Amino acid sequence: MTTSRAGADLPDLYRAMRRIRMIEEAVAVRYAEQEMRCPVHLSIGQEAVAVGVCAGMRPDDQLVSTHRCHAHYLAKNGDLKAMLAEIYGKAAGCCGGRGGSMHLTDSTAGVLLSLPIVASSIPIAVGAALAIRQEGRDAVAATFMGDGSIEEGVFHESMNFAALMRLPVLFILENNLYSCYTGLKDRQPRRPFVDLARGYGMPAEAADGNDVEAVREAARRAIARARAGDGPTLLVFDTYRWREHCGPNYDNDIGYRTEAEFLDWKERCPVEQAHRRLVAAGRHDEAAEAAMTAAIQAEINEAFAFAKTAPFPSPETARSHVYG
Amino acid sequence: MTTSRAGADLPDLYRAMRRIRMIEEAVAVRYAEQEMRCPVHLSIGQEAVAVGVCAGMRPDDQLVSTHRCHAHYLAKNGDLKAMLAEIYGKAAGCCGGRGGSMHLTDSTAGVLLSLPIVASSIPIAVGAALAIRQEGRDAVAATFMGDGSIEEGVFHESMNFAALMRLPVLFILENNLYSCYTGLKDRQPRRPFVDLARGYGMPAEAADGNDVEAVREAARRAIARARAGDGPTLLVFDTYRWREHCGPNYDNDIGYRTEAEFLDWKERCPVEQAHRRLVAAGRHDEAAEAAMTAAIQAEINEAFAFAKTAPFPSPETARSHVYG
Amino acid sequence: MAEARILNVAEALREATDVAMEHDPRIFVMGEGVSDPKAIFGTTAGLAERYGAARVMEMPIAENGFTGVAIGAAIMGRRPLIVHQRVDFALLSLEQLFNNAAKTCYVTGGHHTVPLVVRMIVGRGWGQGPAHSQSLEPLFAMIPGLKVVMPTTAREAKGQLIAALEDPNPVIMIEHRWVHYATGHVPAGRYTVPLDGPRRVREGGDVTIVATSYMLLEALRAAETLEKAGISADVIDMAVLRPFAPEPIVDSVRRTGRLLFIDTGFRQFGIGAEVVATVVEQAFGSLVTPPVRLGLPEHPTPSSRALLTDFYPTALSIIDAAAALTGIEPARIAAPRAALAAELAKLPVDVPHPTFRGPF
Amino acid sequence: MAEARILNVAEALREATDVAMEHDPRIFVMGEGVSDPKAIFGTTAGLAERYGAARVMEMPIAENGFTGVAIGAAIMGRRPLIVHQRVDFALLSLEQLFNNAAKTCYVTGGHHTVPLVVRMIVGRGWGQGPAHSQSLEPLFAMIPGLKVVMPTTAREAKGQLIAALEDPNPVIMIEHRWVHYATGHVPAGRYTVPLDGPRRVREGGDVTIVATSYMLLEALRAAETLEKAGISADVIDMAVLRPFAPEPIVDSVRRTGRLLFIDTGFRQFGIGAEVVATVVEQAFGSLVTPPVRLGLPEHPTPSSRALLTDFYPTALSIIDAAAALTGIEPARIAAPRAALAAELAKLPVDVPHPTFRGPF
Ligand SMILES: Cc1ncc(C[n+]2csc(CCOP(=O)(O)OP(=O)(O)O)c2C)c(N)n1
Ligand SMILES: Cc1ncc(C[n+]2csc(CCOP(=O)(O)OP(=O)(O)O)c2C)c(N)n1
Ligand SMILES: [Mg+2]
Ligand SMILES: [Mg+2]
Repeated sequence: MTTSRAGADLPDLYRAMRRIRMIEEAVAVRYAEQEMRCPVHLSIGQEAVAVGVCAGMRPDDQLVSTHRCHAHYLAKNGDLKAMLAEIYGKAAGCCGGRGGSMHLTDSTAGVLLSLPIVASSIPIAVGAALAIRQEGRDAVAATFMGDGSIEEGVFHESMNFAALMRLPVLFILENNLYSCYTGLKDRQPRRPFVDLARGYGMPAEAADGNDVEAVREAARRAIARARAGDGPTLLVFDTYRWREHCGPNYDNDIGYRTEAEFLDWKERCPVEQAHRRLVAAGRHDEAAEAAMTAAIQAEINEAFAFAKTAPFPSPETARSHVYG
Repeated sequence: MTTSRAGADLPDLYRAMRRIRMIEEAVAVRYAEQEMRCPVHLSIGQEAVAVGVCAGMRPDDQLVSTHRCHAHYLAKNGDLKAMLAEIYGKAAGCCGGRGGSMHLTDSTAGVLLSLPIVASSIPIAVGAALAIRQEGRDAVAATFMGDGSIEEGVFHESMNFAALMRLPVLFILENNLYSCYTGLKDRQPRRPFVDLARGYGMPAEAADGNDVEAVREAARRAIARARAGDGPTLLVFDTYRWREHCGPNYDNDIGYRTEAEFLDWKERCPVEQAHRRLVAAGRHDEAAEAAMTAAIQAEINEAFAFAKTAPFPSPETARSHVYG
Repeated sequence: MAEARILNVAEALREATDVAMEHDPRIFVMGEGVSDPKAIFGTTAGLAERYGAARVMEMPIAENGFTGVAIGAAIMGRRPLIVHQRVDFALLSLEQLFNNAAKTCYVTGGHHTVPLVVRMIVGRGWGQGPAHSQSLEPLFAMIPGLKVVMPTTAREAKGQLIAALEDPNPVIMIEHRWVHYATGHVPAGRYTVPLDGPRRVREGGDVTIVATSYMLLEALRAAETLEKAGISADVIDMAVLRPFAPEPIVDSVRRTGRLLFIDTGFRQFGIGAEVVATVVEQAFGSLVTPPVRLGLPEHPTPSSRALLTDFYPTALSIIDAAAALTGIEPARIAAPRAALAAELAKLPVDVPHPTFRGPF
Repeated sequence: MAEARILNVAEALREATDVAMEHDPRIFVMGEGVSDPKAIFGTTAGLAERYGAARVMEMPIAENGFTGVAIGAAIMGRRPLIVHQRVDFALLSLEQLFNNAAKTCYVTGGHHTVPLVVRMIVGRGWGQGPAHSQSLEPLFAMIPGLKVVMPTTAREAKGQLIAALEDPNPVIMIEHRWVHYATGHVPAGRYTVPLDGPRRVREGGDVTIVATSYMLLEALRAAETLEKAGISADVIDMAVLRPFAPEPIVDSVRRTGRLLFIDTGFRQFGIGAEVVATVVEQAFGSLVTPPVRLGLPEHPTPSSRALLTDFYPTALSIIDAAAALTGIEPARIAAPRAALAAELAKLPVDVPHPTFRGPF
């Protein structure tokens, strides 16, 4: 089995992040057309966590995500057309229009499920890891978790279970400081997140969630442990959501966080950081950037054209597939 | 406000433990009469945790317990007659016969509730602490938790909440190594229990759960912190259940634990340890023991006589009090 | 008479909470987002500013845990009000609600009570999909010890919430998100609407139409059109599901001989099942035709609006069912029905109000 | 013909699991106590020894978490069987069951399935009280995407569990603890009883009696006594609550004109409500008298046996209801009823079997 991007070098990671950024921005712009009639939780600002983790994952590794799943799905090579068609409510969507943006799934890419109930996805990933163990394979399962989701009891139950059984799971805490409009200090006591793992005797590692290479390295170590049968790891990455919790807009004006905080994090943009690093190393230039973004833009335009013109599912089909 | 047994000296603690032991053994013996027709989860072997913790608690401090609540209820001065009458299903029971042995409650004594669903009681104690805070009192709330109950997600949610709000709660982990017939190693990874508190930045302390003075001292420190507004503590006490999980018998023969393990723990009997210590210190002798146990036995006999002759609730009352 | 104070249901619920909190310092609000800028669709707006963080408490995402905390505090004599943005999230807290909230008064023979109110909102529309739009009221309605209320109009919503906050028992208030937009006259200050059962909202003699929550608004629209065809409907707001007091419904059916029930949730195993079964038990002889139920079909709520065309009952499907029940000739209803259909066709199917711009 | 193999339901369930596990290596068992010496009332006895700890997995007390784990594994193609010692414990896992188990097949348009079986046991007796004796089947019956089965007899229990373990959908099996004691002939080896609806277990023409789970055993006892008074009952085992297939019941009522439903759980908002409402919709003209429901009254289960005298329906209350329904003179039923009452009076009310010595 070959790894999809295990050797993923910075140019690949940068391209993957830029692509996600451009897709998400296109969603944001076109949302105003009122044709994507479902909630969207954009990942803009958080691309490095998704891309860095997925760099070491293979298609047969399973990813389980949350309501904020776009970047995870795309980083794991989920099909773009199927994602956009899903958001547009079309039959060609990855759920045939049944799930909307919070249920992205792509079996070929190893995106097992995304689930909109906070933390509900965490034990699903542990179950995927159990299945992998039962099948005797060396694949891993990964669950992306917001800083809010670790407040749910099922996070704790899942950590305990995975540690007890030494299952091949990555618990990826993607800390963007907020649960909707509520900051961490109103929801959790102060302590290092990695200390959460101690209650389960589980290894943990924290890294800069806006530095895609740092993320990749931490994830690579965790993945190696998991594949070797050494059990789960908690990975902690701090990052920042640029736009509103749900929807296409900026919302720093509504008062739950400061513009200064936002600008501070924007300064540390994961995509621009990688870009600067590549340019500084002489591995990228304006021409390459132009060619790359043009190619991505063409892909995006084609995917939107596909999603917008694709047919809706027919109403009679609404009753099918309740049972398998 | 005076403290009930804050200055409780070893003779008091010993007497309290001996009394609980004798009551529980009387329940075990009389269970065969088939008149106590409800499940009983005896505390024999675990008396030191209950007595040591409650030594520092006042009547206005609130205790919330589990299915294994007899010792906690009695240590907190819950009414013996009302407890036995409840187990016999009588109208004079602390719940009028509605709850049985897993629902012991005594408002006067500050036994807020006991609840038979594992871990369900934990947030109730946190809520009691919140109420205390809102009322501006310096009382505390304590929740006794089996080693199984910390596997439930609601334990984690309660720890997070109490730590966040710095509420006056004692989380008392009474580790008797088993959840029913399943040992710890089949349910939790190996790590010190006190590490569970680190995920919440909460202080924790472990002490010998069969040494009533060690328990008292650890609890006293935690209670002082809570009363002073310094928030919750996790207390960890290892101890051992002598008899079967539910019911009056010994069950080392059924194969889930060894007779050797049992004998090892029996050797460290909390009641006998305290007894030996008192005798060694010249503070107790055979005569005193005889007088004490005779008095306790008289109390027990009277309570059983009361419970057995007390009237049953009348069937028509079964429909009352669904609403308050 | 005072000038009409027109509020929508969301504003009425906010006002109810404010009035009750001012009156009773034991009341406090707990929930995810209760003090954030969105303030649970505005229903808790301004309360944190007015009463402070100690009485309007932002919560971690831990529904089971903080429900237990609320119950513990309630048993101690405090009066918590929990708010969930969706019914779906309350699923995590059912053990606490069904066991500790619902049974503590009973188990302790009335010694303890649990004065807790839990508001939860039924989502609908804008593609929010299967796990954010469940109307699960039968779960709660079947549990003795709980009271369950579904407000519909602004005046009642305010009075019901104040009544709930003054009640010594756990009260589950299930609000349909689209009901939040319904406006009406709301008296100022404190008043209560008792939590004692269904109530008639429109009088008629030909057919009894009973509905829960948002479906009442559809039913009322249907009743107007039916009136134009000469069918007069007795319309009853189910209002309080538990304790279930069937008398107003049974009395109505004794007069009309016909019953149509519209559920906000599933038709099968829904609230309508109990209502029909009870009416049949108590007024069998009065029924001239079998009762009919409408409600959601037997599948989860898909996200795409294209799949929702026939999902929710509407004024039109209610009209059709009532027409069939009363046996009038289709010709008689055709014109007013067509007029309503034309009006409705102009509205998008997936938003509560023409001004809505999504997402929820 | 082979000699009758007489097993009780607990043994039949154990055998079903064994047969299915031997046949399909993807099946594994998860639960608190599945491999301990008590082995869930014997229903998993010997399986850990035979299949090892990797296929009979002891669980931490974390119902929500391990249910999610099971669902994740099931989506990946494994076949988990979860066992809860009480229905009450499953309350903690409803978010996983209602959202992820029930909806994943639908949401993914059939791409994923969730072949999961969850067994849960209804407690009764020996004073176990309000939180260990809930019969909450309507919670599950109302959720599309789940299948819900309540076994009653040994032969069917085995075949239903094997069918459940071979089904690609999540199946909730709700077992009444007292049903575990019921014995009957059980064929050896693999066979299935389809999960497709109610089934008639006794033929008669005067009244249709439908019951769930343990109440079917009471109903059968009642039917015998009724027979002695010349009333012949068509007795139907509700068996499968979802998908709800009312045809056998409706057909029966078309013949008898009378329906008596007995719920193991609450009467109000119980399974009987849907059955009565459906029968009224589909066979109104055949009903000669309003259907009657029996079930638990509107309060939690108290612990003391003294408070349980009138709590559970019994063969006697079923006889009385059937007699009233069919309008026979009390005198006609008096003698056989008295004989049965005398027999029952000898048995304790709080244990399933005279040999039972408590606690559960
Ligand atoms: C059980 C549950 N409670 C509440 C919600 C509503 N909700 C949706 S997203 C969200 C915040 C999640 O925060 P976090 O986990 O940090 O993820 P982020 O949105 O920051 O990516 C909440 C509370 C939900 N979906 N599920
Ligand atoms: C939620 C839930 N799951 C399962 C049970 C069944 N049960 C009752 S006691 C018990 C073991 C509890 O173990 P522990 O917490 O260590 O307490 P101990 O019995 O050892 O005192 C279990 C699993 C329950 N009552 N509640
Ligand atoms: Mg976040
Ligand atoms: Mg234990």
